[in-house]
Amino acid sequence: MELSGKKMDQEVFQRQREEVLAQWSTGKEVNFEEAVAYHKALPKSKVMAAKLAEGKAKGITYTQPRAGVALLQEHIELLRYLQDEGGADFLPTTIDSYTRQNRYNEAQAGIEESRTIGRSMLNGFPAVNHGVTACRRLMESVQVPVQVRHGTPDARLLAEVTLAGGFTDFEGGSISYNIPYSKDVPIATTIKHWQYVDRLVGLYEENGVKINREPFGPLTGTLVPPSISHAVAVIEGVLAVAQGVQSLSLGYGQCGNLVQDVAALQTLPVLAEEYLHKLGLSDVMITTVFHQWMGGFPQDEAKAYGVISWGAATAALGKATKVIVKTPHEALGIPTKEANAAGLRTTKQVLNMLKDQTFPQTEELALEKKVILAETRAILDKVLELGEGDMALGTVRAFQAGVIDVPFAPSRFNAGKILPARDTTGAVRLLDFGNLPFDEETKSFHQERIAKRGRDEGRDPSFQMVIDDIYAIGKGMLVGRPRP
Amino acid sequence: MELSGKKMDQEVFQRQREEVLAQWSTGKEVNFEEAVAYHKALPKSKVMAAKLAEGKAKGITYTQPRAGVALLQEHIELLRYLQDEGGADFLPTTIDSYTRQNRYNEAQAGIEESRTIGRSMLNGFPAVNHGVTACRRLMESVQVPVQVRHGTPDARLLAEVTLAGGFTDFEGGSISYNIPYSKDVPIATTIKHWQYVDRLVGLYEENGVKINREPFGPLTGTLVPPSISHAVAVIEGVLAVAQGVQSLSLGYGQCGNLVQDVAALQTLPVLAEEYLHKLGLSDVMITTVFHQWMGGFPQDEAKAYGVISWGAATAALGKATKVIVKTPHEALGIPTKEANAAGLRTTKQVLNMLKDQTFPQTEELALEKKVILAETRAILDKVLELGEGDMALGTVRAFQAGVIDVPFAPSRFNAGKILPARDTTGAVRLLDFGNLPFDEETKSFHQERIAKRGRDEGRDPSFQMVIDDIYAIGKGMLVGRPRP
Amino acid sequence: MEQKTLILGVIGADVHAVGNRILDYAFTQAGFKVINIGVLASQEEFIQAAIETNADVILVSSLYGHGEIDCRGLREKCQESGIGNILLYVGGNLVVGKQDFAPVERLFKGMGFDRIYPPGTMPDVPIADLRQDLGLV
Amino acid sequence: MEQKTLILGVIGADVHAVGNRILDYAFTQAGFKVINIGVLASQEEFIQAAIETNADVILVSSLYGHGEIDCRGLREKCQESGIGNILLYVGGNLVVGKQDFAPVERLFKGMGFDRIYPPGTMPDVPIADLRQDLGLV
Ligand code: B12
Ligand code: B12
Repeated sequence: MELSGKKMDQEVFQRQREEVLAQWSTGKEVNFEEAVAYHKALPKSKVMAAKLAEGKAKGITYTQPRAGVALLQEHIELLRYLQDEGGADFLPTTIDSYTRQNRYNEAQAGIEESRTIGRSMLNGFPAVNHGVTACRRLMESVQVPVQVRHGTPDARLLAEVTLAGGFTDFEGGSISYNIPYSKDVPIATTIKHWQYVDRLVGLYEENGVKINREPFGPLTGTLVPPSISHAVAVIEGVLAVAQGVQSLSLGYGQCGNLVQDVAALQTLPVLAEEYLHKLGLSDVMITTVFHQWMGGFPQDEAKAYGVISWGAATAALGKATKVIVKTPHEALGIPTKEANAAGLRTTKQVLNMLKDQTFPQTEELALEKKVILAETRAILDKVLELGEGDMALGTVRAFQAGVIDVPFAPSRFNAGKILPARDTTGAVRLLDFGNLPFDEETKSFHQERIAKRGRDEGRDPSFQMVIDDIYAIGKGMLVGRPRP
Repeated sequence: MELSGKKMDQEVFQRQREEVLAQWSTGKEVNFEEAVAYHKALPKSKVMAAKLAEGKAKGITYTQPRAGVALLQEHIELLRYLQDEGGADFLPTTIDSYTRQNRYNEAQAGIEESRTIGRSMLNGFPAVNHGVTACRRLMESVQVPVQVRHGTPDARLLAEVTLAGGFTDFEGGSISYNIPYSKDVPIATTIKHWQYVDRLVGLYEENGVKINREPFGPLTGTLVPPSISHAVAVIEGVLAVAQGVQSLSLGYGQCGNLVQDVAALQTLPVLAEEYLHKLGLSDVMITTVFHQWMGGFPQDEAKAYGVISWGAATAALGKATKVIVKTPHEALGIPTKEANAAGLRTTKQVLNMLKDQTFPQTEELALEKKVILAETRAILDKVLELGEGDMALGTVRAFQAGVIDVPFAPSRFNAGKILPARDTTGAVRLLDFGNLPFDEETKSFHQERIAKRGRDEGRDPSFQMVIDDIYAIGKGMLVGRPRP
Repeated sequence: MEQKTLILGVIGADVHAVGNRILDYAFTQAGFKVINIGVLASQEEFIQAAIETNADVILVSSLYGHGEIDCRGLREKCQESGIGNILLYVGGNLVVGKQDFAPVERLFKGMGFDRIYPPGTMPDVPIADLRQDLGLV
Repeated sequence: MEQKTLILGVIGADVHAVGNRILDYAFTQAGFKVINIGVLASQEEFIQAAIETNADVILVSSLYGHGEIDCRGLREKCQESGIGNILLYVGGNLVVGKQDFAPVERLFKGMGFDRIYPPGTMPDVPIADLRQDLGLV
């Protein structure tokens, strides 16, 4: 099959489908028509797209945790706890790392070992192994919409099982669940695999079932400049809508500087709409997702609460539709349900206190927005140019050329040439542009800002600055200043 | 002695001094010349005014907890813990409530009972009972400046003992430690008593010893509009400087709306300088103190961390010189040292992450500043008019007339006629102006803002709105919306 | 129905006035006659007010942590003053520090209080209890 | 002094790449020869790289929580491959959840690791240990 951003051929899809459903025994449980009926019978309060639409209209910022354990009963208890004690507006099901690599045998071993020793040996819920019926048991045990969150390059079977299982939202995308999550998977491969997922969602939509799709915004979570993650979000959005997706949540991971983060949240839907329109794609519902700081956290719980709260405040002032919540255990390990609910409640307190306050439109904000818009457009226009108008083709070529480049990504299909560093106000800028297609004006803006920091710190910008920035929040700072 | 804002006569002061020092046995330990020498031998790092000056110059926001227990050794351990594990930049010594009412016998009973049962039966450190030598043991056990924090209408003996004991900062004032802290004490009385304290500080200054003075900004801590607390802060500042105080920290308690709080922090020193100048008083060093939300807290610790963090963020964006930190135990009881240190670390994390970020000057901010300036000036000009140019006299008359009026204050010398309520963005406005000398423009500004909230909530503004606002933060909101 | 009289106040050297204002308002709204002696109230002031107004209940607030010391002996003083059977309620942040409520409740029960309320109690709780204890339901 | 060779990698299905990048940089700066096999590395890849380069130490990272499962049997495989005595270091967030470090350390000692590092270890710690264990001090 040749790569293109066009809608998948129905026959091709059906042929693949048989293979996909045969990858693990639970594939046999999937029956599309029956699944459509199941979804249609779900109360509106459990349908993600419906609740997101309501929130968007009312200007609400919803909360969602991350959570998943090996066994069904424990997973249900965990989610109910987060709903009841954490007040989570949306629930997740975080998938374990073996399932993410399609290693269902190892996931099975993890399930069995967890049963034997009585604690979860997996870092998430192995939904494929548990199968459709188990997923539905989960849906029926909670009151709010549930989303699949993972990091799976090839998530076709996972999507089949979980969507048939009643999940109404599916995270991920061909770039965002490849580049940060694998080493050896070509982008063309994940684009195809995710076109399958999006086409599946499109089929549900065509049958009157609303499924929300959410590209994973933060990528590697570590000093990713907004224009890079925005470019990826827009591409994945465009590719998804081409397959029939109707409801998109676009994500962005907090960088830490308020003005830059608010600017990022405000520009993200603008850019998505612009490129959807440009490519002649139909109108879809776009909402925004803000991730509290995704990089290294402080080990101390009190400090972690500070980081969490600052993320909540930024989400509220940036008017994100949803905020993904961290926990006071972040630096140390998968959180207990108590720690997870605590992170939610801290977040909610701040959101509530700020929900009626707005961040004023100022010159500084206008400048940040201008920069983000210009940079993202530069990348996206180059992608389209390289792809001769085709986003899928352009994406593969853009990664080859380093036109899109994600910092600290493990994938060998990512150029890995750019180096981000904070400026003196904590905004994430670029120290090395690699092959990003930025014009001279943009480049000198970054250079000046970083040079200013260098002067403030009395040192030349270098890789040491980047390392210091990686550690900074974990050590109680935002900007990684040299130790005095 | 007739009331006036002028510098106390030295003879009058000396006569009073004998009485004051005779109020409790430890008064005998006070020897002024020897105390001056003791202060001069203190390292600069333990002198509040010196460290504040440094912070002001560098734009640092320092942290300070509240803390005090009945027994010296336990109090030392507590403060060292807050210094070492909380990273407190300044330490406090919170005085117990018996001492605050000059009930030294009861304080003594509290000390003895605490010794017997092995836990503090007092809500603070009874410094008068412990005496000068004990205070110095404390100073010598810690590395940072220590301030006396209390709420004592007649703090003359407390000041004598603690300043001789090496404290370099003394909180309180004739209004701020009367109106919220007593029921039956006339303002003229506390003005005289605090003129004594300020004169004592002036004497230290004349002898080359720097003692910082800090009027207690937040008053009753509950929906106090900025112009009310600013007027009080300026009056107490003016009265203090007239007695020879050289270094003033002016405080303000967080209301919760970012723009209003930043405006309050930015206008406070402007107003103080303006009125000091107007009254021909010499230039002094003015720094600002921001109190994290002083009203009712949520019981849940996770939510309390959210409130604490939002206070920290506001302090940082408003560039306060110092922030007074709350703890996750606030709603329930005097915090353990661990909870207290946790509040400090949360605060510090947020301060550090925001220290290089600024809140932009916007139209909204300019408007809030204009309102605060106009209101505070209206009050202060009326005070001076009533006092025929004398701030002390004017203050007494202003309280009689309700020209200054503190909401929810227990004192019968406070009119208690005004009613504050939040507007729809959470800013504190006035529902009832009592006798505040505001012009029509100001009044209609408040009325419009509160009317807007009424419309948003579909109810007429009333005392129920005030009650809802009092409970709101404790229940996880800022604005006390009617339950749906 | 006959209006019941409540004595309301904040005991000892305690100046926390906000909750007192709200309780006054809420009890009045609920139909009780409220005699509010305010903050910084001594045991004697509570008792005297109760005798003077022939009150049905004394409601003591203590927020600042010294409640344990300040409330001791109140029941005995009531007995000495001839109102030994008056209902005594107490609430607020009764002891120093964040403590489990069960032992605190036991402590104050031991001192002769009829009802003891944990921190942050909303007015509807004591209002319901008053109605029950005073046979108004 | 002869340059010592280290095998660095992130074991199992783990993709956390940031710490790996920093360790690579720090060990190289400290004068070691670093063979970085990156993320998603199997036990076999670690051993093969060690044999091929005649390495002195294998440093295993595991961040994502499956370290316990992924690291089991590594020492035995080393023995089978004829490098049974190679130094084995392991660090990261080794188990699922926030746990006390002492039992985690015991667990991995039991699996045959020579040094075990808690979450958030800074590079200077293993660098000092390497110098000691390799007789470079
Ligand atoms: C950034 C991040 C991500 C990024 C990674 C991007 C990338 N490709 O690199 C993304 C978002 C993709 C991600 C994904 C996942 N993550 Co993650 N992630 C983090 C986070 C926030 C920071 C990691 C980091 O970069 N730190 C900065 C670097 C410099 O520090 P470091 O990695 O700790 O490494 C240092 C030391 O540990 C030490 N060290 C490490 N290894 C070794 C080895 C030796 C021998 C020595 C001496 C020292 C040493 O030296 C390094 C340099 O100082 C951590 C939590 C945290 N630390 O705050 C979670 C965390 C590691 N992730 C976690 C999890 C569970 C996941 C996921 C499964 C998703 C989920 N359930 O939410 C997936 C896993 C995907 C996979 N298959 O691996 C958990 C692990 C839980 C546990 N062990 O119980 C953590 C702890 C978060 C949490 N509390 O839940 N993650
Ligand atoms: C505002 C406040 C102040 C203001 C008070 C202004 C004023 N004059 O009213 C100021 C700043 C002056 C102040 C001073 C002090 N405070 Co104060 N204050 C508070 C705070 C933040 C809110 C209190 C409040 O107004 N709540 C709102 C009202 C509506 O609620 P409430 O008071 O709890 O009352 C409700 C219920 O408790 C209940 N209730 C109360 N009494 C009764 C009685 C009965 C019979 C019933 C049924 C119900 C009931 O009904 C009320 C209405 O719903 C609380 C902590 C908190 N709650 O968050 C600390 C707190 C009460 N203060 C405390 C302390 C220690 C002090 C000080 C000693 C200073 C210090 N060490 O920091 C001084 C004491 C001065 C003195 N002599 O009393 C402690 C008490 C500690 C303890 N018990 O272990 C608290 C808990 C804070 C803390 N964790 O340290 N305080």
